[in-house]
Amino acid sequence: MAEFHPKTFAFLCNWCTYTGADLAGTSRMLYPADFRVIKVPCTGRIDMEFIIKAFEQGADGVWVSGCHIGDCHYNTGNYYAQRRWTIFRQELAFLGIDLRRLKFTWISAAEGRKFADEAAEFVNRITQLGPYNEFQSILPENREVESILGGVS
Amino acid sequence: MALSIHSDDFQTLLDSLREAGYRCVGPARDGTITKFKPIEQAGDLFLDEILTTVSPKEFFLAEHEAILSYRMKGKSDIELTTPSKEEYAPPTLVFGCRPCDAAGPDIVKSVMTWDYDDRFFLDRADSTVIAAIACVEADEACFCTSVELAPDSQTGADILLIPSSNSTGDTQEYSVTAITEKGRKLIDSTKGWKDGNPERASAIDEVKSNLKPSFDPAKVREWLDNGFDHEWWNTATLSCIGCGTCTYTCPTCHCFDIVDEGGQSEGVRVKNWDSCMMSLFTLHTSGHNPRPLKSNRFRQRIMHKFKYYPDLFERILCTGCGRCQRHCPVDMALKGLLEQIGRLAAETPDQVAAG
Amino acid sequence: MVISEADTTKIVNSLRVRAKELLESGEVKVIIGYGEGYTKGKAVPVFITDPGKTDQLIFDARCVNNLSMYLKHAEIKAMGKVGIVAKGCDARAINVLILESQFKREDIFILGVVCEGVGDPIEEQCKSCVANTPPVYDELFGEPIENQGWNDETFAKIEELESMTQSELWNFWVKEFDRCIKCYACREACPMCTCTRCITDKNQPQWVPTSPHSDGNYHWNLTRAFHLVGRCVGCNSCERACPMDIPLSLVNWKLIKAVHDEYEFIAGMDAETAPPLATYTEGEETDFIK
Amino acid sequence: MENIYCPSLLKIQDLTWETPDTTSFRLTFNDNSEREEFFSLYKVGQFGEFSAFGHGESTFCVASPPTRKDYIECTFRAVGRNTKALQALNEGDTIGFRGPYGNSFPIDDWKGKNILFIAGGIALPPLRAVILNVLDRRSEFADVTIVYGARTVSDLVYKMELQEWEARNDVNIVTTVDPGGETEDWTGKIGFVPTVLDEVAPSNENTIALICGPPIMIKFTFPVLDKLGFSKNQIFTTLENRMKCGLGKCGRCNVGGTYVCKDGPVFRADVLAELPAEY
Repeated sequence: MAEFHPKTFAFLCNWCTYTGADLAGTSRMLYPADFRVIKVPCTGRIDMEFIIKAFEQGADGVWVSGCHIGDCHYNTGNYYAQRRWTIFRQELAFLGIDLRRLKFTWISAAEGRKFADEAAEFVNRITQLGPYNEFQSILPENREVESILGGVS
Repeated sequence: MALSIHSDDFQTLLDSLREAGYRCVGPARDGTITKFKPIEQAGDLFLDEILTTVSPKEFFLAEHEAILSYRMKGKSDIELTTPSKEEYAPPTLVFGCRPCDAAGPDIVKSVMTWDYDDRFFLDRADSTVIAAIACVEADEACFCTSVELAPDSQTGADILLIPSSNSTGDTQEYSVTAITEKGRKLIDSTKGWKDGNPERASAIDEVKSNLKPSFDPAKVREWLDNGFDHEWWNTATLSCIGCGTCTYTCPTCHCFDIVDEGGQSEGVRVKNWDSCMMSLFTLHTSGHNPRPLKSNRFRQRIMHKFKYYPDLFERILCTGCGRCQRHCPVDMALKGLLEQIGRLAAETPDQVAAG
Repeated sequence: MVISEADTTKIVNSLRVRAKELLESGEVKVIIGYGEGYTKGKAVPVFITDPGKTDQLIFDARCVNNLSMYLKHAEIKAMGKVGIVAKGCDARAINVLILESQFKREDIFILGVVCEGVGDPIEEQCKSCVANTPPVYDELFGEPIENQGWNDETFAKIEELESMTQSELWNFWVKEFDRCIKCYACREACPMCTCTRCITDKNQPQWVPTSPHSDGNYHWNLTRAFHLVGRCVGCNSCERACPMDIPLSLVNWKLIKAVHDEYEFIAGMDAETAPPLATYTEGEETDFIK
Repeated sequence: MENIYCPSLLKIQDLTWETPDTTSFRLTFNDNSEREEFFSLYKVGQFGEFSAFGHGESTFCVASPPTRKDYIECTFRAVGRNTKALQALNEGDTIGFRGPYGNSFPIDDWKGKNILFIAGGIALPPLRAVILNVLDRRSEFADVTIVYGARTVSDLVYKMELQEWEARNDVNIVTTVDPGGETEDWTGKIGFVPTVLDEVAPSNENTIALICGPPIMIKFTFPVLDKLGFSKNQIFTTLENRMKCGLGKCGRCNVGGTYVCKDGPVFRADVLAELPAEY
């Protein structure tokens, strides 16, 4: 059987984690690359719809990461994000979503090492969990879901 | 030859239906509601309610169905596939609906064959047999007798079961009438039916005589002819909250939406139920809305049912089932509103005559 | 303290008198209250503009609807200043709507009524009422009574669900949501659903699939509840309106409790305190963000 | 049984940017028998449902006349999800098309008459099919006058054809832009369509007027036509309402009891005046 490579999305804030990922890259750190990065201006911009849409597109896991509290480029964006995710996670759990498939981190632009480590942890975790069959079982058959990467306006 | 069936023989009927290649759908519990679901065991049939929460409309006009699928290899090479009749219209017996529900598809058929034939509706109608059970009970939302139907009307049914006076506790005997050739064929190819002509339950006639017509659809239509701009619409519809419950639970509401679901390489075009009660229904892309207010939309619903449709097809687009009232979050009773229109029509005879 | 029948009659009588005065003086153009329904035993929203017709007003346990949802309707706004009969939950909803600038406090006259709970038998959420006496009113009808406060019973079903495994919960909700027919009665009945264009009606991109299939239903119900975080007053209007009897209140109350546990916030108690997802305090920590 | 919702496949043979957000397609049928069937039915003024698969369908009038049987053309502004998706396509790509639907302009009844076209902005395409049809059968009609205006010069569609028409001596064409919308080299008129129409003052004698434009233009043009002595039964227009099926089934385009998809989209003004204002 072919090795399972999970389909995952990483929503990374432009100012910290994305730059942290750059640092990990330029420092030649090795980490598994089984995730599609979507750069967002701020974690505060991440609507809960993004996460559901990711699962709707067959994602096996979603990772959200931004600036450490207090370091937000826009001063307060991640404070709002933190509150939103606090409640949203509880709703997801209550509605039967597997929270192990959702990962939240704060990674600064200087934390290339942390980025590589967390990426490895994330990919390994999702690989071990396998495909998210439970969620995918409610998706309509024979249709590819509208791409999240195009058409956003 | 007179026919009958006993509820003790429903299982025999169900088993023989399966053998004859039919699926049977009948009223069953789903959580706290009742709806038409595939029935394997006679015990799952739930025939005690006056009316199920939703009508069996979905077996004619699917709540959600693919009408087309596409596959694209690049942007120029596209393959379109229409679902096959076998997929979406398996031979089906709709068992145990009320005469008002049986009439629904029969009425809707007029628009579905209007110049263009909607194969999804017609194929289903073709492969579906309706066995209705006459009503021994009615509630205050019922008004079939006001719209040219009755608790024991045969309109739209292929087979009519009339409860007999011969019932003990949970069991019930019915006299059976095959109304159409299709119904006759189903009876001939399945088991559980018996000879006999049990006496009709008197409750049916009691219901019938108690359920006096409460408005005259002809008078209503006359008033609607000139009543488009009447201020009554504004006041009467203030309490409407603008949801689509009335239309979605209605056995004759047939308006639909067409949307594409899919991506760059494959997907489907689907037909979903839609509702004239929602503002998005008529909203232009420019932002202009021909029916911006809920009074406009409510008027459209009543006009469509009691004027436009009768004008086009000589059929009232309503079976008097009363679901729109039972499920309305604010008790907007269609029956009551039509009674009001009936009174308005009586108040303004001159105006109507003058046109 | 229980409101006696005599007191109820007194409340209704004084409501009628006051409503009449308000209309006669022209202070309000319309009174939104409850009247007898077409269906026997049901109370329905009534809209009274004629001072001679305020005798239509009733108030008792049948008056279940949250009338504040009408305040967002264009037809009502066009009528001028509105007098509205408001139970505690209606008044809380009004507070949220004012806080969110849907209308101004001075645009409405609130005829607050003391309410012991609605429905027969009494609806579950009423057993946990935090506003038996409305938190905002221009005039109060009935003697203020002590608020019930949260009752363990209201949360019993939620706790029962929370004791289930993740997969059991998933199966439970998928099955419940599968009945959804996308009639959006939940949305329209909700005083808090104020968007002029709902996210499910936006198609560039199509965030919420409009089809009533498992995915579309799950997504819609998840989104609906989340958009009410810190705003839902728990009036049960959505669940009551649902023709398919989906237990929407379970999700709402789960989130009401979550918001309270995390931020000690209850929606609609005043029209000033920002809802928790629209604000933050420094120094907050979470254990799930590493 | 045929699937009435299943479109024909058409290839984009030619793509023209009319304005920064408006595009014209020239489309050819992949299947010749479908082309033949289309042209056996098609009359000028009818519409169709155009789709980018995965995005939906949009209703546009066919902008080419039945006298040109190798292709059909359409012109649309990218506003919604489907029109944006259509506009993102290129020459050689394939789209879906259902039609022709609805009624048509009774141009055979207009032989020997003067024809006056009045259009505003993106509303020229529905009339363009008639203009081309009339020009293709030029000898059958008397004077042809076109009054066409847009907000700005760049909002004018069919710029090449406007020049062609201007060059003809058997067409009287007046183009105008709203005040402020002109460019330095603009040689047409400056002013709103109703005002310009008043200046041009075409005769009502033996004339049929076709008018299509934004509601505000229509509203102010009718009094001018009235002043010029046009009666309502000399004036035709074409309506658009939101549609899904185009076939009289989905239940949303009706204006009163009149279905735009079947009884329309073409309406004579006196008939339109009888309809409730639901469009």
